[in-house]
Amino acid sequence: MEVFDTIIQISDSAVRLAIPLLLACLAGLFSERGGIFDIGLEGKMLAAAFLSAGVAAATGNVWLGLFAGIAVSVVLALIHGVASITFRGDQLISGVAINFLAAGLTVVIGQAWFGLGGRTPALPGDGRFSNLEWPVADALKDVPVLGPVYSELISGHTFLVYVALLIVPLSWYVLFRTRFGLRLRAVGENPGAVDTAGISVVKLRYSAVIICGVLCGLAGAYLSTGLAAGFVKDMSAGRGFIALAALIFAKWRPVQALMACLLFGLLEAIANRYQSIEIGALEIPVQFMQALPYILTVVILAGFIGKAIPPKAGGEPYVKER
Amino acid sequence: DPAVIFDLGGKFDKSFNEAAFNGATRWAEETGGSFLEVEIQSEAQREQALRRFAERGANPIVVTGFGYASALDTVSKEFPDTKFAIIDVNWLEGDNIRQIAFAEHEGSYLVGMLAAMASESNTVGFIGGMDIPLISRFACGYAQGVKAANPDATVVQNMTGTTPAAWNDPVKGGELTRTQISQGADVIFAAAGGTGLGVLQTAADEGVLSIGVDSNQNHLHPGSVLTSMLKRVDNAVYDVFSAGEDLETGVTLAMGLENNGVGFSLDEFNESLLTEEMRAAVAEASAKIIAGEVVVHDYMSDESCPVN
Amino acid sequence: MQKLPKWADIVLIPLINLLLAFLVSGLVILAIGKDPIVAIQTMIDGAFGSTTGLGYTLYYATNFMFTGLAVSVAFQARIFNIGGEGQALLGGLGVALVCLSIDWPHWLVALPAAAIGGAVFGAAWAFIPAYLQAKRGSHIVITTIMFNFIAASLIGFLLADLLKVPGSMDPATANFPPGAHLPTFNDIFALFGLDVFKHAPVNVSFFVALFCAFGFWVLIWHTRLGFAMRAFGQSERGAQYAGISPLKITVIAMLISGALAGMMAINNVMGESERLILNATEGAGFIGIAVALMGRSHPIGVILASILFGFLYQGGAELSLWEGIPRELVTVIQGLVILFTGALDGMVRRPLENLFLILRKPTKNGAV
Amino acid sequence: MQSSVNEERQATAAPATSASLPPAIELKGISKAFGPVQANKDITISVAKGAIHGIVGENGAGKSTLMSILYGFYKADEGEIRIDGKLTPIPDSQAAIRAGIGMVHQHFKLVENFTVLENVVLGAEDGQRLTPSLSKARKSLTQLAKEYELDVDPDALIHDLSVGHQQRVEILKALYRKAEILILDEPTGVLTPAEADHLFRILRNLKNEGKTILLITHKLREIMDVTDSVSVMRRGEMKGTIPTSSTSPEDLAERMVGRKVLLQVDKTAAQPKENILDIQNLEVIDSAGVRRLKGIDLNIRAGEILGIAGVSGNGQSELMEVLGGYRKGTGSVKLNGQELDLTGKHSDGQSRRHRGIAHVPEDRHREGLILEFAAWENTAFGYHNEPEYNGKILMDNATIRKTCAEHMEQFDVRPPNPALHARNFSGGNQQKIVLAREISRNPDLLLIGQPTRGVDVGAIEFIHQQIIELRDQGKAILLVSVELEEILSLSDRIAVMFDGQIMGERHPETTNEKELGLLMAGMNTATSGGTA
Ligand SMILES: Nc1ncnc2c1ncn2[C@@H]1O[C@H](COP(=O)(O)OP(=O)(O)OP(=O)(O)O)[C@@H](O)[C@H]1O
Ligand SMILES: Nc1ncnc2c1ncn2[C@@H]1O[C@H](COP(=O)(O)OP(=O)(O)OP(=O)(O)O)[C@@H](O)[C@H]1O
Ligand SMILES: [Mg+2]
Ligand SMILES: [Mg+2]
Repeated sequence: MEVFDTIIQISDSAVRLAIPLLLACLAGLFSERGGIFDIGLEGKMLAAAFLSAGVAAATGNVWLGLFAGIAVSVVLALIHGVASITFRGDQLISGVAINFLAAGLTVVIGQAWFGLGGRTPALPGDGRFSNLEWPVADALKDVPVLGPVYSELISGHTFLVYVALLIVPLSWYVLFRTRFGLRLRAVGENPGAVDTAGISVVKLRYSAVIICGVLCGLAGAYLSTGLAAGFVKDMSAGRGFIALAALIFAKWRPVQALMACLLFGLLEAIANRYQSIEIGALEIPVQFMQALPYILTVVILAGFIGKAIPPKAGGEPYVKER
Repeated sequence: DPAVIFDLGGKFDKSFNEAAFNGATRWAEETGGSFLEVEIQSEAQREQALRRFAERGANPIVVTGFGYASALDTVSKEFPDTKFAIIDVNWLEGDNIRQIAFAEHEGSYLVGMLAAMASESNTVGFIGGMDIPLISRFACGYAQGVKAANPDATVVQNMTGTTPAAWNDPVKGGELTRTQISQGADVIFAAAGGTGLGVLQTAADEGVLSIGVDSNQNHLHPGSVLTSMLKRVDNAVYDVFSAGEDLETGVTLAMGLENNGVGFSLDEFNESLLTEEMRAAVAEASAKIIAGEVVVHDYMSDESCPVN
Repeated sequence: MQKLPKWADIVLIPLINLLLAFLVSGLVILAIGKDPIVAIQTMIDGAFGSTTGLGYTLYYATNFMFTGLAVSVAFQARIFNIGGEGQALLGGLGVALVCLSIDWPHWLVALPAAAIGGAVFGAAWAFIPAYLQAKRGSHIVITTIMFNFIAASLIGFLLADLLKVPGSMDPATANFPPGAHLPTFNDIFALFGLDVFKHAPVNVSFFVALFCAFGFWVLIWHTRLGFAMRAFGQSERGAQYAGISPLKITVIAMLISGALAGMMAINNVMGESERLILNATEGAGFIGIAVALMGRSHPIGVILASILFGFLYQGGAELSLWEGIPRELVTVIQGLVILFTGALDGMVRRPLENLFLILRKPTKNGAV
Repeated sequence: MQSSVNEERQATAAPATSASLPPAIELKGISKAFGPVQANKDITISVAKGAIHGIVGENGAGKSTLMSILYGFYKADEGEIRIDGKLTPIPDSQAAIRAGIGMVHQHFKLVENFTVLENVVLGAEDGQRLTPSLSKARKSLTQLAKEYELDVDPDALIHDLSVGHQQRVEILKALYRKAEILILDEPTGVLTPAEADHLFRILRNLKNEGKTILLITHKLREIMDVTDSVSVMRRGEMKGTIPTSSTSPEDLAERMVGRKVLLQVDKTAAQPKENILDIQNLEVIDSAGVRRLKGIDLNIRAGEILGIAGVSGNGQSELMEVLGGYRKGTGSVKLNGQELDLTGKHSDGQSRRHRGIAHVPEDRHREGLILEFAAWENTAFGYHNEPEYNGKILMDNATIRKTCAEHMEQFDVRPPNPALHARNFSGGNQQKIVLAREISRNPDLLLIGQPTRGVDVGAIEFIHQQIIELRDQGKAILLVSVELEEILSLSDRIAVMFDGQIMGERHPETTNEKELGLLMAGMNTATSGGTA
């Protein structure tokens, strides 16, 4: 029973840790499926985390915070779009620049705004997304096996968690079952085909980038108003890069993205849980446990995942006349 | 003018840099004076900032953190007429240096006792930023305090990471808190900078107690923060600034319980959390430590901890 | 086919880009209530106004040259090495182990040994991702990111538990022996009786970096290995046709890349801190990516971009020292510089190309 | 220069429309510059409804550019477009599609990892949801397939299809969009003769339905076979339009190049000597586990050209790759009596070159050249380790540049500028750069694949001469080509490949396209391959 409880707790933790990765990963998925590489996920997430916490703190309204977070993330996404679509700049450079801008501006503005060194004040109850308790979750708690699964694992997450999980099938549907999805995938593979079919490559790519911005906005807002209660500088802590890794892991597919992010979440949850292990006389150093998710990722990558082939036209600006 | 140079974490690190900043600000507000300050960005700037302030005639100059030890060693010799103070270091030599070292283990011991007494599950937690000796000193003092108050209690320990991001990841702090709660912990001590904010927050959300660090963090979540382990860097800086150019140097101040260098916070936010019994117990322990009857083991003395 | 005269391409456009970046930075400074003119003066003065300031600028630039060249060399073979940070960290370990191994008689002996130590450790750290990419198809971008985290953990463990000086608070190795002290510019110029670059950490590693840049140029454009690397980078199938082994080239390119990143440690570890500390690289590995991209993976470009970033670092330090401008503003300026000079290049280039086309048309018609 | 459309229509086999109708397409005064390059200069052309109209011209003459303008892919700097007599501005491809124009580009515009169906539907969906569009398209695809002999599996992925089938998908795309005017840019460059014949049947069917077809090709025989009228372009200018019936291949070639061109290969009988290459029981299994070569036995002698005919995808590429050293195989291959390493350390391109095998690969863009390299660097490509290009440590770039300049002069590469990137040469000139590099090594054996694909007549003539010359120097040549005509005119001996096997050997004098075509289809009628 105790083992079972532990499993539930670790899974619960894995879900929470996976969600920001998942949202960022799906953001990258739309962008890269449309042929725009984005290593600026991290920066957009950070900026969104900052502004959603900032606005939520200032207004006490988490919804306003959420919209502000999405808005700033979309603005950064559009900068990336202007640079890489309109001006055919280097997408990697543009992404790097956005990461720098976000890291700097969040603190500079935050300091000017709240005077807390880039931190926002801790958010009050209404400034945060609270956990949604599902119907009769409490009553079912003591039912063996299914009770804890329902009341702890399924119930009791914030609104954004369920939104993120719903976005997975939605993304799949949009990408593979709609006109927009067909065109988006095509523009990431061969923009020439899209162009000769009489569809605007530029418009499609901008929509990809904007969707990416919205999803990164959700990811950031979840960090600062769902998981934490306020913004702390650099709080995205490299999650945008892990999301990119997950994206490659998932071979640019939504359901696999969910799996990859859950795997990363799970590995981190396990590493959190078992930081100091002693096997006989040998004490495994905590640093090893902390590196374990990364080591396992490499092992899995080398062992099980074949070659991940990115969208063909990704990273290249579309130029028809040279 | 006096000057203060903060460590890489920056003056808003929710930890001792911030405490130093608060001390300096308090001095400025009380005296109307002004001071120079800088947050460095890279290792190479340690010496640079020290030297540039000294050249400008700043006196005295406070540097926060052991990271400055070797830089100060060099620069203090170049400026024999400038007075320097360094926090968290006690191994330098120099007539113009005041070294201020805190006995974090003693303060941690007291909050460890409080944690053990407040715990109903007999399990308490510790969340540190990185696995470095300074944090181990906190952890070790804390564990000793816990065991002293309740030999049967368990201490769950976690570190948040291995990169500088470890100090600024409240999300991870929150997650570790939940993990520790699921392992039974109902009082959790966070010594992890900005990450600690996530610990305190989550503890409040989940209805368990937390313990703040360095500055008084009781007000962050009234009724949920059991107490804060105080490290009075603010007082140290305030004293240095107040003494001004008359600062007594060539000394090493050991800031422990006896001179109120460390301690725990008691204010209107946690009055109701600390029972008479608990207060009495720590007062007694504190007296014994000051009297030398109880020796709190300092992790740094032999780099190991008798309990964990 | 040349649409722009060469001078416009390599001087005018970058200059306009930089101006735009600084213009926007000025607006940001204005927005937080400071004086942008004073700020830029402080930065330029701080970074170039004295030999000490220049010395700091060049010190940072040296770090970025190593990591920038590291990223560039892999990129010539179209391998995206994001692992410079981890490789440089491991390089630090190699340098530290070499420096601490014996009591070095003279820096002239210690420097090559340490450089080799750093290079070997850096290369070794790059080897596994390279091998996995070539053999198992594991995406090198992910594996190198992972190896950055693993390197940080490894170094953290070694410094906190094994290499630390017993009894010291500092998770750092012991100080290197005096024989491993690298002459700084100050030491060098003192030989000529000049007292310049006083206290600045810039040291002989700077010349090693320049030499590496030159070596890079020779390697890439004047050796068969470089030829093979570039060919492989442009077309993997073509390379196979030509008898160039993808496995070999991937591994060799990454080994060179890792070695260059690892050699950065002779500057920051051996030259500056003279011991290995936690987080010794301070993100220089990531700056190296920006430097390589902005420098178009060409050694001259990398050198110039490194100096630009060195300027931003040192000038930024002066800003926070004297102007009370938060250090994060420097990050913003860096971001803007990268954005305008790197990504928004086309914004300036295209109008300029049209301008030159119009300017040139009449003469062309006249000639025909 | 311009001959009137009406004249031309009377001169040709009458198309199925009445003479009073306005021309289907009229381009007037079209000009287009790419930066300093004037790709089209004041071009005027008109095409009657229901006609098949050919456009010929040297590489880089501006044919593709003109068609891309008509299709709205590029915007003309000047000029106007009339469709069915109506002034129709075509600012983008959408407008072209609305005007009933469809185009099959020289380099297909297909999404490789999409299915046929998805490619057809892309841009022509009805409504937001995909499924109804797909099922509708599936139906009309079956319909179109029946009508025009255009069968392809709608669910196949593009990259699994042969080029011939990919091209059908491009045509289907246009027809699905109800195109009345179809532009085909070098459609047969990548097709087998059978596929090409099939294509022309389709084109005639389309014409009979009243559709207008614009056909760009370098193969003058095709122009003579299928077109009603033909326009000639040179250096961005329109040099005139003539009824096909009143011209000949020689005449067209002369108009294109501006000089007389020899269209027939002029060669003496071969003088084969000792065996150079001996292949026995060569097998290749690819990474997917498919047997690509199933026991090949072949030999080539000094001073002869062995032509390999076959529909592409039947193992020719694999054969070349094994011999070229970048694919592993089993069996025995002897060069000058010495065994070649097929699997081990020495099975790579470098070792092969050392052994005296030169190789002009089938795909010059992806293999034979590094497009981003300067021409001079491509001169050393594959031979970059050779001693004459290297000092002790450094490469001897000066020598390479000099060699490149010499090659350019010998092979009449235009422009003769070694510093120009390979990408900026036309297909014919790119091919000459590769050929010069490989031939100048004085190899014992030359492997040469698709030597004249997409190359204009002037260059073809030159390339063929070079190959014959090399043979006459006593070298062994293995020629792989999907052009039966090329195989027949160049080879001294012909082996036909089908499904990874040699179906038989023939002599060019005693065989014909029909017999070879049967062999290529896997039908072995006569006695198996006797050699002289
Ligand atoms: N996208 C482009 N950018 C710049 N110049 C171009 C571009 N496309 C074509 N050109 C130039 O325009 C000229 C005409 O090219 P085009 O492709 O129309 O020739 P073509 O007649 O189709 O040749 P080919 O027979 O080789 O297909 C070329 O010489 C080339 O230099
Ligand atoms: N980037 C470019 N800049 C200038 N001219 C170009 C460029 N790309 C292609 N061209 C020109 O366009 C013309 C056609 O090029 P293309 O690649 O279509 O060659 P091709 O002769 O059609 O060969 P293939 O049959 O292999 O397609 C060439 O003359 C070439 O010089
Ligand atoms: Mg063409
Ligand atoms: Mg062509």
